[in-house]
Amino acid sequence: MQDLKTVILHNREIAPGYFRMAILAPGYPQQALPGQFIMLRVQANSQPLLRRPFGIFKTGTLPAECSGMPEREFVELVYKVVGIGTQLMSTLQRGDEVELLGPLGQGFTLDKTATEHLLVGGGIGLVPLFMLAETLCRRGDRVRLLVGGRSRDDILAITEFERLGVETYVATDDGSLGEEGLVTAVLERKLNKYPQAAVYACGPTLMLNAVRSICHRQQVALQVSLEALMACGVGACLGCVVPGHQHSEDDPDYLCTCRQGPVFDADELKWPEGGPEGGE
Amino acid sequence: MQDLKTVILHNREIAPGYFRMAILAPGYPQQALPGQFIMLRVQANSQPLLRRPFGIFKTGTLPAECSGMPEREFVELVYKVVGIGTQLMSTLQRGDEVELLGPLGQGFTLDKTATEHLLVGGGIGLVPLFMLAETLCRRGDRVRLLVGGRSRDDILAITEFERLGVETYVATDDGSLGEEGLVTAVLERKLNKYPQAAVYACGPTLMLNAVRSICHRQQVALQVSLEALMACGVGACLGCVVPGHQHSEDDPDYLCTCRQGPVFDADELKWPEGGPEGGE
Amino acid sequence: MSKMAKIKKPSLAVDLAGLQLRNPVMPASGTFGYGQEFAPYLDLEQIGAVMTKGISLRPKAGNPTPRIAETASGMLNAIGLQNVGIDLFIRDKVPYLETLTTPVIVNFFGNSLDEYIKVAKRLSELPAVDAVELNISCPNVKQGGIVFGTEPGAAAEVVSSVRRCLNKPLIVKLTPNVTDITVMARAVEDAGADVISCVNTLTGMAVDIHKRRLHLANGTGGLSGPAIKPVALRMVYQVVQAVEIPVIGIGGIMTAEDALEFLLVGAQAVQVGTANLVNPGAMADIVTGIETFCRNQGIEDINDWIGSLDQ
Amino acid sequence: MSKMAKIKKPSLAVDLAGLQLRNPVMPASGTFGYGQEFAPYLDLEQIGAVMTKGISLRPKAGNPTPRIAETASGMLNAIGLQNVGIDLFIRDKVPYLETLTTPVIVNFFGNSLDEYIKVAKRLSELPAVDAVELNISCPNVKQGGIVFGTEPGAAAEVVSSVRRCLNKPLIVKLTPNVTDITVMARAVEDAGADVISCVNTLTGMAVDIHKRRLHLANGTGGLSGPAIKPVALRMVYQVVQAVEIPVIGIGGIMTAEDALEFLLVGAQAVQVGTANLVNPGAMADIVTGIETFCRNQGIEDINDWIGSLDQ
Ligand SMILES: Cc1cc2nc3c(=O)[nH]c(=O)nc-3n(C[C@H](O)[C@H](O)[C@H](O)COP(=O)(O)OP(=O)(O)OC[C@H]3O[C@@H](n4cnc5c(N)ncnc54)[C@H](O)[C@@H]3O)c2cc1C
Ligand SMILES: Cc1cc2nc3c(=O)[nH]c(=O)nc-3n(C[C@H](O)[C@H](O)[C@H](O)COP(=O)(O)OP(=O)(O)OC[C@H]3O[C@@H](n4cnc5c(N)ncnc54)[C@H](O)[C@@H]3O)c2cc1C
Ligand SMILES: Cc1cc2nc3c(=O)[nH]c(=O)nc-3n(C[C@H](O)[C@H](O)[C@H](O)COP(=O)(O)O)c2cc1C
Ligand SMILES: Cc1cc2nc3c(=O)[nH]c(=O)nc-3n(C[C@H](O)[C@H](O)[C@H](O)COP(=O)(O)O)c2cc1C
Ligand code: FES
Ligand code: FES
Repeated sequence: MQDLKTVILHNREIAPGYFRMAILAPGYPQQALPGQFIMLRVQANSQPLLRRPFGIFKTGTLPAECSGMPEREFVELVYKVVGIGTQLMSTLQRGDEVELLGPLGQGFTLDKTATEHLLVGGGIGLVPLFMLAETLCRRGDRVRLLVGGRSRDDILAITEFERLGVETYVATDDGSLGEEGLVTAVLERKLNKYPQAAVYACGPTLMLNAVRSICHRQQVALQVSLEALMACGVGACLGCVVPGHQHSEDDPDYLCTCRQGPVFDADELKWPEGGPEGGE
Repeated sequence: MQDLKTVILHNREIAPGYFRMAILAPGYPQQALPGQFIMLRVQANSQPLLRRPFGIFKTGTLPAECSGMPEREFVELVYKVVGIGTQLMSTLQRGDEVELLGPLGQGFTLDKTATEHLLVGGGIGLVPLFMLAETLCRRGDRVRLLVGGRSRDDILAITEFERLGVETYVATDDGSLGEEGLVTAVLERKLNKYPQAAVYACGPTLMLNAVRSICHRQQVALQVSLEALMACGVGACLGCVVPGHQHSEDDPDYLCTCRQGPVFDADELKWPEGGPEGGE
Repeated sequence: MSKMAKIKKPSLAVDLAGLQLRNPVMPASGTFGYGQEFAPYLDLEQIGAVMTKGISLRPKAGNPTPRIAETASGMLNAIGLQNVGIDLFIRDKVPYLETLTTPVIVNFFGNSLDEYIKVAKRLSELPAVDAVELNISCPNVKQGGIVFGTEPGAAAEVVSSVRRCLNKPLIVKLTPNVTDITVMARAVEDAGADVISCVNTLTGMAVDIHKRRLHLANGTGGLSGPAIKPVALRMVYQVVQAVEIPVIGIGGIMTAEDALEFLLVGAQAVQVGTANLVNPGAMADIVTGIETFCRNQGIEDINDWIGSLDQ
Repeated sequence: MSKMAKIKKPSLAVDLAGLQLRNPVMPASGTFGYGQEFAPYLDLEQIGAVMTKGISLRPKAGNPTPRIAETASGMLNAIGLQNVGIDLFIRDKVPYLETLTTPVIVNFFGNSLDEYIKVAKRLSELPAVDAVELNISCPNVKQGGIVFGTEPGAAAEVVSSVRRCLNKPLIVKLTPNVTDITVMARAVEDAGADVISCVNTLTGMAVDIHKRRLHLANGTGGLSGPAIKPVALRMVYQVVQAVEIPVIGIGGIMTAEDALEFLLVGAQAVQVGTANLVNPGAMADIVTGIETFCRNQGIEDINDWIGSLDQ
């Protein structure tokens, strides 16, 4: 966990509105765990004021011969332009300076018993699943990626998962890629086939809520990676809390998404009608 | 007078801390008068909030053959990096978007009687004098440029004046270019030689004050171009006022630097001990 | 929402205490000169109303310079209510304002109750003036209203005095520099205000560590711009709940989105201040932006949006 | 200024009502956890003091989410004073704080006079606690102090009650949401405060036009960050003139320059809030920056800078 003043190695649009950014990040390949995130500051002045949280997509090392420079460790992000911060990020270029705080938070716990793993990603929620897939594949487990999105442009980086040996299943709302419909329908089918699988999910609240219902019904282990509005990312501001499973008006039990999450066992959380509160 | 959303043609450092920026500006060559200025907005968000005023250094037209594109009219600025706005400007590149309000204000009045003209510039105060020199030279008058600065790095664009046929005299505080000392010493000598000359000055308050004393004593016509903190540049906020010659506590008489200036006849202004108030 | 609704040109007209505005966007006093200054940049027939800078009985020189300082996402001004005074205003500025079909609102202030009343009477006589805005809140000048604007009793007195001698809609502009703005709002409503506009600037200060002195010659100044929007929104929301009369929202409005936020919490119209200084065409962009938003959202009439916050 | 002066290491030590601080930079409550959270980013032995988040008698869950919203050069928070309560604080947090040589200040609040007193008594017993900061100003929770903080009589009562049962320096933290902060400052000084810290957050609001609702679940929140610096500077300046006791400046301090501005207008020390959230190492940068400034300006002792505004 460190705060680096560092530079961008590359930053390019990979699909309309989606970018991929690599940042020089010594130490990340050794330190970063699947499911962890970073807080990025892209401007020196006060507008926008706060850093923005992003999941770690992957880490790696550029070999020396690639660039005529010494070996360089990097962290890679995949992000969607949604507001002022990400808009500003999309204008940055190789060599531009950024401040990188991380790796932060608790990542995925590798399920010790299951050998079948279903990774469920909705849109940009696919980001933290890549390192998880890498790690699971490395220990020889079977990994399936179930990914949903509005249309083909929202389905990212599939081939990279496939290169790991992950079987991928795609569902889009408009049927422009994979099957037409919700990724949760795919999940139900797969769980019927692999009832002992462990499930890991990241995506919009509505999707997580549906995934949780399915897993609860089927009594399979589920870990979810949540998003929340964050100011600090280090547990100081208490802005990012989410109600724990025992939470009630009278006996509140809040967990910090940034410090105790962003990945939680589904059972740690309160699951009201609309999904875990506070997850935006 | 227009508000253009336009682009930068080039922006480069011409001396340590000094930049020169050309901006695509249809209409400027026809409209801009010597001594006028523009208000530039370099960022879309609110930090920095206000536009920044800059004198028009020159205007011109890039011929079609230069670029394989149609003729392009431009305005050129020369600026010194002093704070957040100019710092941000220095990072901009060809093609970056800016908003350009202008040409604004009252420029120099070409003295009808004098045929000898002494242009006195202190540091970046040289900027509005170039178009004045151009115009005076074009009508065949004798133009001399007296320019002062801290050291050689603060003396800009001299050769361009010389190409117009302007005789230039340089004084630096440290003697690293031209003679050692103040430009006002040069002015005194020149005025002794050309007692009928008209004087035009732009520079720091202390310099203007000294120039004014000399001209007053010698009874020669003086126009000064002032700087002031400006919010709007169009006479709306009344932030940029400077006391007129009749100004007193009881009978205040304020002039707008942006609308009634930035160029004033010295006699229009109040000249207290420390120079015209409000000029920063 | 039907496709029809998306296609139709939405109606932006609002009623402000009987004053019909073609749209809810007008300038904030002191950032728009006397109107004419902006004619090169903006079609004055495109905005909801024209608002003049604050007028007083006698000409006023304002404060010494420096009068402005930039701050994070905001600016401080200590102009000190410089203006030409009511006589020169009538002679030099009103003739132009008479040529406009857009409603003209004149902002004014006094150094005493008597001055307020005298200016109000003069304004009553002018057919070109469609409404007046009473500034009881300027934080720059000691006699410029701070006393009236922070004390409910004094505010009520000046409002009722002016109300009695005025034959036009009376807008009263509140200062945010108070503990509880709803107390002030109710006081001026009870005293006869037809409309409340809020907020004026927050009192602030800037310091120059290199010169070891305060930036503004006046010491303090009024903070405006995006920095104050959260405070302004909160106060407008509170005032809307507290009174029956219409409220005009002011504070940090730079874009159509900002304006829509104030309307959503219940403002009947908005004033645009600092944005005019940054971008003299700002109000035209804001009007267009509101129209586009309404069209995209299927809002046929802006009055359906005003105060429609989901609570 | 001699060359000698430029070379010597300047002294940054300040005295705060008997408390010796190695430099005038400390965190603002609620932005620094209980201290330990920041140990990976910052040497806690490098700052002037450690300040905890606000502690109450019983654990407090705070508000529902969303609790934060970003605004122009600022942020709104409606955390709602979530904290572990005095018992768990003593059990879980104090042992770490005991290991520090840096003075420890505990911020606390109550829902009633009685609660304030009970917490103060418990804090009196803790040797690890070098001073306390009384929050009478949190704008988020109805019973969290807004009543005490905006009414001089109520403020004086809670301050004098706490003063009586406390054996350590008492810092009283003021809210900026008042008409005249000097009235509050004098009231708490007279009631026995040893130090005044100001300001807490300005009450604000953010609106989401796409969801047609307020951003924060709580409705309103506290505005902090660079946006409020001009208001904070003005109030600190006013309070410094109004009272004899030392004043701690708070509000929008992000850099050494910002801190130097507050010190210049007379603050004896500063608190850094939102900046810690943006940059967990912010205070270390600020301390270094102050030192560099002093060295470059030939200021041998920071006390020569404090309050040295050229007026
Ligand atoms: C642990 C974590 C990991 C994340 N990983 C990724 C990722 O890998 N790729 C990616 O594209 N995005 C990711 N996000 C979301 C990302 O942080 C937001 O999209 C980003 O902060 C928006 O910044 P902005 O300035 O562009 O938007 P803003 O202008 O701040 O807001 C635009 C919209 O985005 C919403 N938003 C703002 N901040 C957040 C936030 N922290 N979380 C959720 N919604 C927000 C706002 O409510 C608003 O509706 C992650 C968030 C968290 C908490
Ligand atoms: C009519 C006019 C013409 C000008 N022409 C030129 C020019 O051709 N080239 C050039 O380099 N500069 C010129 N200036 C000055 C230029 O506007 C300022 O240097 C610039 O606005 C500083 O912006 P900043 O954000 O970098 O500095 P800031 O961070 O805003 O301030 C840094 C320092 O500059 C001072 N400053 C800020 N704004 C102004 C201002 N408007 N006038 C004077 N001082 C200011 C501040 O007081 C502060 O000390 C001109 C100013 C005026 C009024
Ligand atoms: C330069 C300037 C001058 C102002 N003069 C006046 C004035 O004369 N009368 C008045 O009621 N308000 C005056 N104001 C306050 C504005 O009308 C408005 O209330 C305030 O700026 C907040 O809005 P904004 O954030 O959109 O600027 C002035 C504001 C500025 C920036
Ligand atoms: C997330 C957050 C939580 C806060 N919690 C407290 C608190 O518990 N007690 C308190 O007195 N002030 C609290 N504050 C106010 C700060 O201590 C400080 O007064 C304010 O943020 C202004 O300073 P800044 O602009 O440097 O942030 C909190 C501020 C923030 C941003
Ligand atoms: S983001 Fe600050 S505590 Fe989690
Ligand atoms: S800068 Fe606004 S009036 Fe001159």
